[in-house]
Amino acid sequence: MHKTSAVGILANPAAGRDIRRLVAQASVFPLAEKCNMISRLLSALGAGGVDEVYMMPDAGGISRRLLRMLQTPSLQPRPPVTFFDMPVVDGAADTLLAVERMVEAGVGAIVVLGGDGTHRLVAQVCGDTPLTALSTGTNNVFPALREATIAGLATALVATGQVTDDGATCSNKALRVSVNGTRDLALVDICVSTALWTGSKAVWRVDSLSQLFVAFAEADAVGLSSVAGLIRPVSRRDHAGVRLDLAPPGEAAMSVTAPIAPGLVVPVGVAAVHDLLPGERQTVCAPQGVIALDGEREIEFTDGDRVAVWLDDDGPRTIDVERVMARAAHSGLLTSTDQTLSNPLQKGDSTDAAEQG
Amino acid sequence: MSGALHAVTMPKWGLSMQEAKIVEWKVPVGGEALSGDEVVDIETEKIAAAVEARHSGVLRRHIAQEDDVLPVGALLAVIAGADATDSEIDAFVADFQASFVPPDPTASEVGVPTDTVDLSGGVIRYLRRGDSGDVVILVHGFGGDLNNWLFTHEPLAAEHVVYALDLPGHGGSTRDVGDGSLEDFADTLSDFMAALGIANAHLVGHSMGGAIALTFALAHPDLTASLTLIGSAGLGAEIDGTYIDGFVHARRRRDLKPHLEKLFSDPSLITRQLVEDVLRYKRLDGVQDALATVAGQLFPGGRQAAVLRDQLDQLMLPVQVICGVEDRIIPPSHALGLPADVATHTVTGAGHMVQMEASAEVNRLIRDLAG
Amino acid sequence: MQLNKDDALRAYRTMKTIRVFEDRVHVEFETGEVPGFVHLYAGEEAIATGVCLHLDDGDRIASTHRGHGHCIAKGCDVRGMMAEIYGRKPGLCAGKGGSMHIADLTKGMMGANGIVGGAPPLVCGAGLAAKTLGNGRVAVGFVGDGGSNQGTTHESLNLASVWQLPCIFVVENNGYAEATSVKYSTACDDLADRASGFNMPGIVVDGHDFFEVYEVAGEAIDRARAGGGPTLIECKVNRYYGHFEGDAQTYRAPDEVENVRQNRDCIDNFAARAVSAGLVQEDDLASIDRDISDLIEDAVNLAKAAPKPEAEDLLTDVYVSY
Amino acid sequence: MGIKTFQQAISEALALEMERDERVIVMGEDIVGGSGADGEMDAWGGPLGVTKGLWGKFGDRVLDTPITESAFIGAAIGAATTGLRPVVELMFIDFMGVCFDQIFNQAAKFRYMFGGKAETPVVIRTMFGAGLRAAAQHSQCLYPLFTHIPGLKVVVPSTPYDAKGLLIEAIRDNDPVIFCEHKLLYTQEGEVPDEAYTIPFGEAAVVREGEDLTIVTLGRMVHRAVEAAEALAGSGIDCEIVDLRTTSPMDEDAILESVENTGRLVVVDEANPRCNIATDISALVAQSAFDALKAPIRMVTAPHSPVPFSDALEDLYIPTAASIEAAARELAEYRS
Repeated sequence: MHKTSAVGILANPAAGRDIRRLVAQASVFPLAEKCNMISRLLSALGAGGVDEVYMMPDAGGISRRLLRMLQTPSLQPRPPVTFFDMPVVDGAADTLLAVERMVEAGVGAIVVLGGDGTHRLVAQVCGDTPLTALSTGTNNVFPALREATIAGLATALVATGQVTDDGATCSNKALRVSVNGTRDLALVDICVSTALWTGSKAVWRVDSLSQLFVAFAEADAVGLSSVAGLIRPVSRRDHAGVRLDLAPPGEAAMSVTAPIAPGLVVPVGVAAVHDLLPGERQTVCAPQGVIALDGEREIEFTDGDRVAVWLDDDGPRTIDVERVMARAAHSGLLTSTDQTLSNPLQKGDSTDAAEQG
Repeated sequence: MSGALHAVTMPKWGLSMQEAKIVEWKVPVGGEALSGDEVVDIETEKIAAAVEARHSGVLRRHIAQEDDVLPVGALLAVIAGADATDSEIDAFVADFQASFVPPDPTASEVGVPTDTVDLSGGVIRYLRRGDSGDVVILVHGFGGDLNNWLFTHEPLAAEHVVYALDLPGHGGSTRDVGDGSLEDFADTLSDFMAALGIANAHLVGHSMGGAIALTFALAHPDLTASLTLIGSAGLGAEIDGTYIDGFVHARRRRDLKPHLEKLFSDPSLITRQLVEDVLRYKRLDGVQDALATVAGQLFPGGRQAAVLRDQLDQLMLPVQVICGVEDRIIPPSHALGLPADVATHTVTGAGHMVQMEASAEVNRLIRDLAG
Repeated sequence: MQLNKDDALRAYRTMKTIRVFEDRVHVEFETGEVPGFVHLYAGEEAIATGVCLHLDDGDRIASTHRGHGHCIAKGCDVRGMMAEIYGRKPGLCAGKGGSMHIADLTKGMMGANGIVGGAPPLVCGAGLAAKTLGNGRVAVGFVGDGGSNQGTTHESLNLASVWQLPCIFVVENNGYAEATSVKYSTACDDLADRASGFNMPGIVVDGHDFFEVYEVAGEAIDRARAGGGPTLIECKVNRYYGHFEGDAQTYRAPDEVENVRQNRDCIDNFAARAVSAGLVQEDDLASIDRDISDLIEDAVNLAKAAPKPEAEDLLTDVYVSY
Repeated sequence: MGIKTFQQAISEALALEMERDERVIVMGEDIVGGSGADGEMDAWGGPLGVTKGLWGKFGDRVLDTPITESAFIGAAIGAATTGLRPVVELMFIDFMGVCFDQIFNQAAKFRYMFGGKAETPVVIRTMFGAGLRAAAQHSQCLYPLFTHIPGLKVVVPSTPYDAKGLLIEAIRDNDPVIFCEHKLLYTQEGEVPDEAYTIPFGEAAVVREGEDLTIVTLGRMVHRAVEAAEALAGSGIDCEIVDLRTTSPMDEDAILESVENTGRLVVVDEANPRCNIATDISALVAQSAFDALKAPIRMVTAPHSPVPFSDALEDLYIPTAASIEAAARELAEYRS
């Protein structure tokens, strides 16, 4: 075991309160629940042998709440939590800076609590540090909706080096975008719209969409990638992605009824479907518009701006919680035995006992 | 007449009167009283007026004393022949008092009930008194109602069938006054008579009611037995426009009272309750509009629109005109210079509301004409 | 929800008018000529503008003590407002209301309000009137982060939801209730989260971003007009001046305001993006700037020259009739 | 016309006005009763049944509210400035404590603050007064507090006839009106026309004329004053009773006129004695009719205490005919 094993926890206080609540009854994920998740996570990290946790200070109230919570005694020992001493601007810059600090601190893994947008930010700066991607809300594709306790255990097992084999983490694709040389990325999809303004960020009107690039597309996903997922599914592990040329439903050859946001299932016109191979630079057809990264309008571009999109296979590494836990079971990582007592696994004739042997 | 003993009792004036105060005896004990003479002044919460003798004789005894407050029907005095003995009178009084039951003040609508009839123009409220004799119809003036005749109902009912109605826009009748013209009101009158099966009537009209009665008589001479016009409109152009205007628009006691005081020669007759009663009527929805419509039609710009005096000579029926010398609403001079066969009576000590201020005289004149 | 050029210019004109108006009041206040309490809206212009651009005179808004921006955005006469702030007879409220009570019901402006949390119940009423009369109108209530803690606000959110009123509650969270931070005075983290307890959508928007406010407000207003019920919109924003004029603001971090002014100013941000998108030209904006400069100069001069109310005005307007 | 109760008179006024004007709505706590529940609608019609039946006739224009007085009184006020003419019920006047801001800072001030450009035609109906053993928070006479506020009109009717006429007047009035109904008057009977009618504000009723002494009073105390006056008449003391009907505006002329005639004044007010209507009228008369006074002014009011619960105490708290009579006798016998 490492002398010290540290984990970073990055929780975005601002996720999940956008216009989708208004137009599509999107779920509400209160901050208090995020803090409860972190508390459960801390218990599991402690149980898994992590002895230091780094976190981002925030203006939204997570750090304030946690500090209060950490002062109250807990049945389950929790590792000490350090909040970075850093300026808080209550924006994306906070996340970027905090993740950089975590990497500098040599954390063995970073647990990210947030939506696709938060993960996107983390991915820009996390380098090789593996992420445990936890969704806070129902509107996400990249992170999973998963119990924080289990995620914490798996993270601890990886961060402490108890599980090291390659299957424990996996690599992801990423979509890159460059506007006049300024780069950004998306983990699931990039969509080009002819709307002029980023406005309320979320993409929830499809009339103006012209192109959709997806790194992966699952048939049971929610979000823009579902449009591809329903006609040309590609997995996270597949080499390529997909590019769709979109048009208003009446003007396109094909129309897909797609769940583009929770509670919002609408027809989307598809004019053409193409493979998207890593490294192939794609041009954007619209002369002027907005680029949405993982479903959020982020970049306004106009005539004369140089815009390019491409697929990359060097996205962030993520911890495969299921595999790590299976490995833990297989190797008895969370098991200890008392030789003075008879081993319960050796009494019966179950297959578990046979495997354990 | 000797030997006959007659009770002078507390009259019932109007729908709500329950009692009155004895103010002053006009005929002393031993004094002679003729039928129709004022015997005693009394004061109700609404108005002060005199009780008339219904029989002629000697006023033998005052039963009520000044300042007494007595219920309707109570014995006030005894009129008898000079030859009746004191013991006869004692027995008469004892007998009366033994059988007298004062009215129950808690019963609603105590006293004379009114009735309603549904005409094509709407519901009309009216009062009917008396069982036999010619029909007399009493038509009140602008802003008035059948209670303007409260001193007339009973005295006439002895020998006539008396109707007093509320004109449209007034009292308990419909608020729909049509265009508010004399012709409309006259039509209501003929509808009223038809609905109640009255073939022929002596019409008595006060003020605007006089002009209505006159308009009716000109249109329906066959239905009209005689015409008594009291403080009547329709006989000249002048009228106190400030009164009409003030009456229509006043909402408060303080604003209304000065106008009502113009109606009487003696302004002290306007009690707080009388003002309140007029206000209660005027407060009802639709009344102010109805009055404004009528006023606009009949008295535009403070003048009477219809002057019918030249048509009086067309009437081949008995007509009399009564006016108060101190009438401040319609000049008493309108009663002058009428055709010779129109009897004109000017009453001193009376203002516009002659039938209230000089009820005994007015009642006598009506009886005289109606026979 | 696309903006056309006219709308974009209108938005700019409104925001800039508010800014120049407030900056000028700030200057004039320091001369001692502006009486009473004055609370300036500078920095928050995108909110009033982004919301009110969706409304016309028949729609109602009710405001806060920091109400100048809402008044201007809702179409109140700027000269009348300035005269009112100076306490002059030609003022929008005849000099009887002052900065905290500017109203113009003919413009659907139900009044700035000196009581924190004053607007929400009134807005429920305007919403109830619209619903009862079936005229398709909406009502927008502005409250601050301080006002959002008032019982009136909570009761009104509940009532609006129970009655499904066409109401929008806009919380202008500028971080401070007077001199107390929202972090201290508010038990929840995002004020918008409270909406879920009242069964209505609660959205957080960047109150510096006109486009975001405009879009979210537009959706909420359309939804309310269509009978979809109320919405709570929390706009996170910064005020450029103190709670009131004369507030030394020592409770704020030294560079707090300057950072926002430099990097997140709603008007600069709007102008840059609108020009970059080719929707408006620099010249258009410069011309509007000149108009506004003249307008505010004129408003101040008129206000200063205007007569004060007279003794006989003291007792008028207490009642319609008495 | 017919004999009706105070309660029927109010109900009739509401129904007539709702019929006449679609902008009139009625709202309040349980004024329908049963909203959202599984049983019958219109289960209550208000705690005493005053508004029962309106919902059946007018549907959505009769609204039950949550028990959130700030919101719904404020909403009524907001609606009044934006096109409706709401009649909103504040169940007990004591509850003004949780919504007073809406009434005195908002409704009462709009017209003045906004330079005469606002109209707030709202009527707040509210139940007041002791005598129901309802104790300290459901029995007060708080109309003096409203009377104190410029911009509000305050009505305190004493008879069914007045209740109907004054309520219709209140609904048609373009200013905010606080309409205070004494809870022990609801069963009071009197003649009330079937039609709509209005009684102007600021016009006191002289319910009894008299020469010797003026009793100025209002609400339920009018009836106690009449009782006292009848007893006094037996001793040759002739009382004039002035029923204020409205405390704002107040008919000062009627008070002064009467006192100038009688020279003696008893003011009867069920409210607590400090800064109430009795003190107000006493000040008025002392200031404007001092020379007419033949004796000091006497105030008969509740004591300076909360309303007690026990009947033994509450009966002592409320001014009685006997206490009015005693005050009047004292004045009648006064020799300077």
